Amino acid sequence: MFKKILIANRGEIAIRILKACQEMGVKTVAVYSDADAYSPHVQLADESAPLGNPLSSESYLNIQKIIHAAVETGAEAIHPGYGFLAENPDFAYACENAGITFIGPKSDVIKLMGNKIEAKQRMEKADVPIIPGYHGLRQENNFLFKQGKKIGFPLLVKAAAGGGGKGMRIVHREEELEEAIEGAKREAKSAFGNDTLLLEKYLDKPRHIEFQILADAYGNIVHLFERECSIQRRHQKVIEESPSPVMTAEMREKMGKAAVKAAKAVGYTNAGTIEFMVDSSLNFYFMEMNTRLQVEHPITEATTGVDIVKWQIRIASGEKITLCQETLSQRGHAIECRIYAEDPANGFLPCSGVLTKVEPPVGPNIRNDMGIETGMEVTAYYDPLLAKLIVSGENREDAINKMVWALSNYVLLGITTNTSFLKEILTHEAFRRGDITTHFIDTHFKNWFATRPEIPVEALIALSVYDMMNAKSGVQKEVTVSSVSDPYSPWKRAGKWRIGD
Amino acid sequence: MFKKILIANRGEIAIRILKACQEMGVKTVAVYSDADAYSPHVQLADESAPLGNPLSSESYLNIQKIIHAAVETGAEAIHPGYGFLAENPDFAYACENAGITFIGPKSDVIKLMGNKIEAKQRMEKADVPIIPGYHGLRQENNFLFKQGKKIGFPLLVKAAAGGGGKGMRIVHREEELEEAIEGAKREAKSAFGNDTLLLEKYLDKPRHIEFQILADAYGNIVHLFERECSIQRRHQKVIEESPSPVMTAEMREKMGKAAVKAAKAVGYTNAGTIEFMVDSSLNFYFMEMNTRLQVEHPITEATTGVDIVKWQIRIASGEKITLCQETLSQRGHAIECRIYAEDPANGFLPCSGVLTKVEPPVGPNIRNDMGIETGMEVTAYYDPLLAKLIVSGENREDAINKMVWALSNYVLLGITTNTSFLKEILTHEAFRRGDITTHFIDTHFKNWFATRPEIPVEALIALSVYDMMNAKSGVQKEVTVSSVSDPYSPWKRAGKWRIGD
Amino acid sequence: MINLEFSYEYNNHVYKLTAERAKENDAYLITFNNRTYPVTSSEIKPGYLRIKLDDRVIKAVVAEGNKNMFVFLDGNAFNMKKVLPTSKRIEKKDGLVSPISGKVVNVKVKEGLSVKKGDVLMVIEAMKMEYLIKAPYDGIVKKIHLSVDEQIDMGMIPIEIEKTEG
Amino acid sequence: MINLEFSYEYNNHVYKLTAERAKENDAYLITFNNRTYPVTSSEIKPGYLRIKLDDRVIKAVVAEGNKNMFVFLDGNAFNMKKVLPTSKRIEKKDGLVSPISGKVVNVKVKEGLSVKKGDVLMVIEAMKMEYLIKAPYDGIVKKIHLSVDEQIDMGMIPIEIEKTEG
Repeated sequence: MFKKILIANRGEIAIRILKACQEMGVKTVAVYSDADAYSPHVQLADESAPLGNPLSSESYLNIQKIIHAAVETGAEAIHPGYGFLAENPDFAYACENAGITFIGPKSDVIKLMGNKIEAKQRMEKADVPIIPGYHGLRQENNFLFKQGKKIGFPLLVKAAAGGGGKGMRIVHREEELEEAIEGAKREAKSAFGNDTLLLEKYLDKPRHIEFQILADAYGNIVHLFERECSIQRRHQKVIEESPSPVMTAEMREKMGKAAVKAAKAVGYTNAGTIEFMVDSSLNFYFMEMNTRLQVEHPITEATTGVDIVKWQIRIASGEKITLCQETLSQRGHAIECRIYAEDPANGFLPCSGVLTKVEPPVGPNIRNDMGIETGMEVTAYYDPLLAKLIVSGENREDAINKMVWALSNYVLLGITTNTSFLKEILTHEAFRRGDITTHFIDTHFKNWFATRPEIPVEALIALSVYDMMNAKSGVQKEVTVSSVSDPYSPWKRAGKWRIGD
Repeated sequence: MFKKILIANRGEIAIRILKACQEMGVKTVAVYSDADAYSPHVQLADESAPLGNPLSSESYLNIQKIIHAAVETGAEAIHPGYGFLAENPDFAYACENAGITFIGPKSDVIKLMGNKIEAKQRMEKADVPIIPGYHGLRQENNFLFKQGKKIGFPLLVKAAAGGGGKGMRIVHREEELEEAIEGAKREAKSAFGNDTLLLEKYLDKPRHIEFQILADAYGNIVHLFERECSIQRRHQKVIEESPSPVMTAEMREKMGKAAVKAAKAVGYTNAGTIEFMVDSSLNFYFMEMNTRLQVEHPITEATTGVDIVKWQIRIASGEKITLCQETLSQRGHAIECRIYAEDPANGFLPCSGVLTKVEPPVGPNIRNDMGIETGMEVTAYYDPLLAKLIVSGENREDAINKMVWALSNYVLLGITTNTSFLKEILTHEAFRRGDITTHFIDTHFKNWFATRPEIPVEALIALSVYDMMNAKSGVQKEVTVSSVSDPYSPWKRAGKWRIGD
Repeated sequence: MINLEFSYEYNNHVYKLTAERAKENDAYLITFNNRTYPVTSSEIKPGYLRIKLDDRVIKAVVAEGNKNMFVFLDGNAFNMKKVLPTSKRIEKKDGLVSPISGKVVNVKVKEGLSVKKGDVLMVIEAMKMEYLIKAPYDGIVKKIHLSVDEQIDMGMIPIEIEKTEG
Repeated sequence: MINLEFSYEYNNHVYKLTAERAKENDAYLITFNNRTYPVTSSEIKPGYLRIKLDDRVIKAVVAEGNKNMFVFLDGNAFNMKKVLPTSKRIEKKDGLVSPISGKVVNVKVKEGLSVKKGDVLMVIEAMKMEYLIKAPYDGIVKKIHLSVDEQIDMGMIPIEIEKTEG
């Protein structure tokens, strides 16, 4: 086992990985940009190394700086988390070159699966079903336009290097195709430094169902069953659950076998996810493989009892997987909600600012994966994902009820978040029925922002009572956090504070 | 299902039950003594009813007041939690009489199992193995003395109405017997209003292993496997785990069947626990049945995925158990630590005072059942149990490592607690090996208090740096919470506060 | 006896309330929309209020930011602007305001050009996503304040459009 | 430049330290037992200190009560008494002090009786458990301050015993 691991990430996922390391008795190194000097992940780590400039490209995406930090602190391995450098083959390669273990698959496998075109060709060869489309090398706008017309509409235009909805467009009519190709190329270039696109038949009423796999260096591969990730907004997952409401035992076995086959076909090692599209007749197609830990891995952990991050570390350190497919079980039902700093009533625009009060819900089978705390400033530099809320219950209804309770008891003030929107989805009749596709939000919440709630009179009464209580003494309104000595401390920046906030 | 439930308890268990009700869409009523007016369980409930005088006998043990509160608020059912009135047959009877559903078994079953003598006789008849001893009605001190001599030493002197180590004495030599009988009678009278004693052979190297059962009104009974509760101090459980390190599949099936048989023999309904003593040759004996929810129920919830409290409510409302023994599974390993306000370095004396900082550890598979929060005053009126910390992992080693991490990250300041002691147990070689009996603490920690740790120089440095930082501004030391209007608010009582504490 | 007036802005609407403290320390009379609500209130812990109004209990959490106040009630968070009693409301610009802070990645129009409602004028990138600034009405581009790669803050006016009548 | 002396009591031992603020705002010199530790420190959030001492990082949480200070370090909580620079330590009574607050349920001796070390003098009930007050040495019961059912507070002297010499 490694003695020391550097975590090349920030926020909730850095914290989740740090805790796994600490439980395993492995020393930890955090990295942080100037904007994150006081972030919880830095506090938690045994050591930390600064990356400077808050711009991602200068900090969390800077391969040299991170390798340097690992060498300086004597870290034997690097866990990349998700996002940032997690699926960057050059980073994995740089680690391999520096004699540091990259906790993930080999760089050439990342490269292969990162190219959506090659990946699909490989899967086709390995007999894993794929969606009809153009996965070729010719990339002139004109040519792509013709290919798109040939496949027909609706059509998906997608960055070959992409992920997370960036560089992706759905085209319904021929007239929209040209602008979509241009826009997707521009976004892809900016996000991934590569503007190669692929075109695909856009499925009617598709579900997004993915399988988690674990593979060691000795050829042992198991899958940890499925996750249903159909609830998406702008191709960004919002709510995930496991098991999928449409899954049958037979279909699960078929898809699980396909997932293992896909991983085997490319010599995959470590944790990975095979994403499938499932159409209304329950046919499934390989979409892509994510060669890293997923944001939504906790719902698999809740239903299987397996700690995916700890297995990633064990596999990377050369241990064998001792789990076996026959004894792995999927039990109960788990749901994850992603808490974003965004305003659903204002076109879901990202928000930034200071979190004046953070008190997540606590209770049996409620898991909070958080990168935030009271007093923290949320900047516009990074992803607006503040926290993940994961619950599990004996069955789907139980889990939904628990999630509604948890969201209703999530005190998260200072920045507008999507918690009310999440509650609206969970209590929607169609969601309760399990009648969900990737179009769910577009279908049922197209004009949702228009129905922003009236402020209840009780809220106004509470505010004025609060102000009245404070008006009585008249002193504490001027209290500032003078005891914090560091000028960059978030407690200083946060400005005026009431005691105990 | 009930529309409204009154929770006749306080602290962590009241909160755990309140949350279950709220998730199920059931309205809740909390009760509170004057000492608890600002306690978290009161905050969480939809409604609350005062019980006045903090003395237990005048508040949480006062049957009239609680029935009155239920009638006044229109509660259809009462959940008694554990302790207080949970195993008082008069209370269950008073509920039945007032047309309120008592969430637990029928009053006559509580009465029967509450009499340890009758309970054992019943079990003997039902072919459940029991320990040799005197379980008779004659109670003159002289007579008991003779019976005790006959059974031989070591001998257990135990209140027939008892539980939780009260009114219990282990006698190793004849000379100690007389005083033990007197003391146990006195304690039993004071704690239960009944000084009937029973005498039992005291087993050598015994383990305490119990089985959780659930029974509905239609004759369906399932067990949820075992809990190993051998780690005790003065007959009070300290650390519990599931599964038991000595359990085999065969023994589990045998003991599970005996537990179900025991419940069936008395027409038991709702959740209950059959406690067994297991000797060094792995013979097991019925010890007693707890006719209520147990403190340690969360470890069973963690390993089986079943929510015991929700099932208690469903069963009480007349629903059938839909769980079945064949599909119930026990997966992974769970441990519970009881966090007590007590000073292990000072003879484990209970402590009271104000909790100046409470920040429990957070992470995957870490559950905090708490009745406390920052700023709360812990009084000497009630049990010194502050919180329960429950973790689970893929196996025992994983769970122990997680628990050690969690305890090491449990910020609980203001009152001395047993967290360091718990860590010492968990890291003890014999505990790691699973080599535990109910004598574990007496054997390995007899003189533990003598080894109170030296204060590390780092702690002194931190303190003086802290004082130095505060000395600079000189203002905030005088800050008090002047904005809290209520003179009884704990924030007023707590005195001086630093911002953000 | 204290008697104060409070104003809060939510969703572009200003709510005015008056509050009066009654004889008992924890009792208040709150008046809103010509209706008076007699309440008693205690602060359980900082920011956590338990307010009794008739038979009902209102449980609310209040937190203060620099310019805003936040109330958490029945599972919903409301973000209110503080309105000082003396301040006048700032007139809302009837034009183009950036809804987000980010970087300008594309300017689609030139000064003097005429545009149609819904035309894309500018593309802003923030948090790795693209946001489109569209024309709110038909008109002529009067002034472009920002060019490609410049930083834009939420609330800034990137482009001025002169509305075409009719 | 501030230079202060601090005293803390832990486990019946008083620790004296001097602290000096260095030129930089977050740097301190802490002296203890004739050794000086140069440290830099930042308060991440209230009570959470990150202190750098040579190559090491000390992470500590400090909280203040009325009479005590609490430090959480490496998973252990230390409860320290604040010692004011001017205060003298109170002499520890060489006798009987109740270790707990509770109710007297039994008085086993009478004034004038002689007792042996370890004899049970009084039984106190607290938090539903019984605690025994035993004679700390051989002696004669001089004064009994409490009788059955009376309340006793931690630190009170329930019974005075005159030590028998020899």
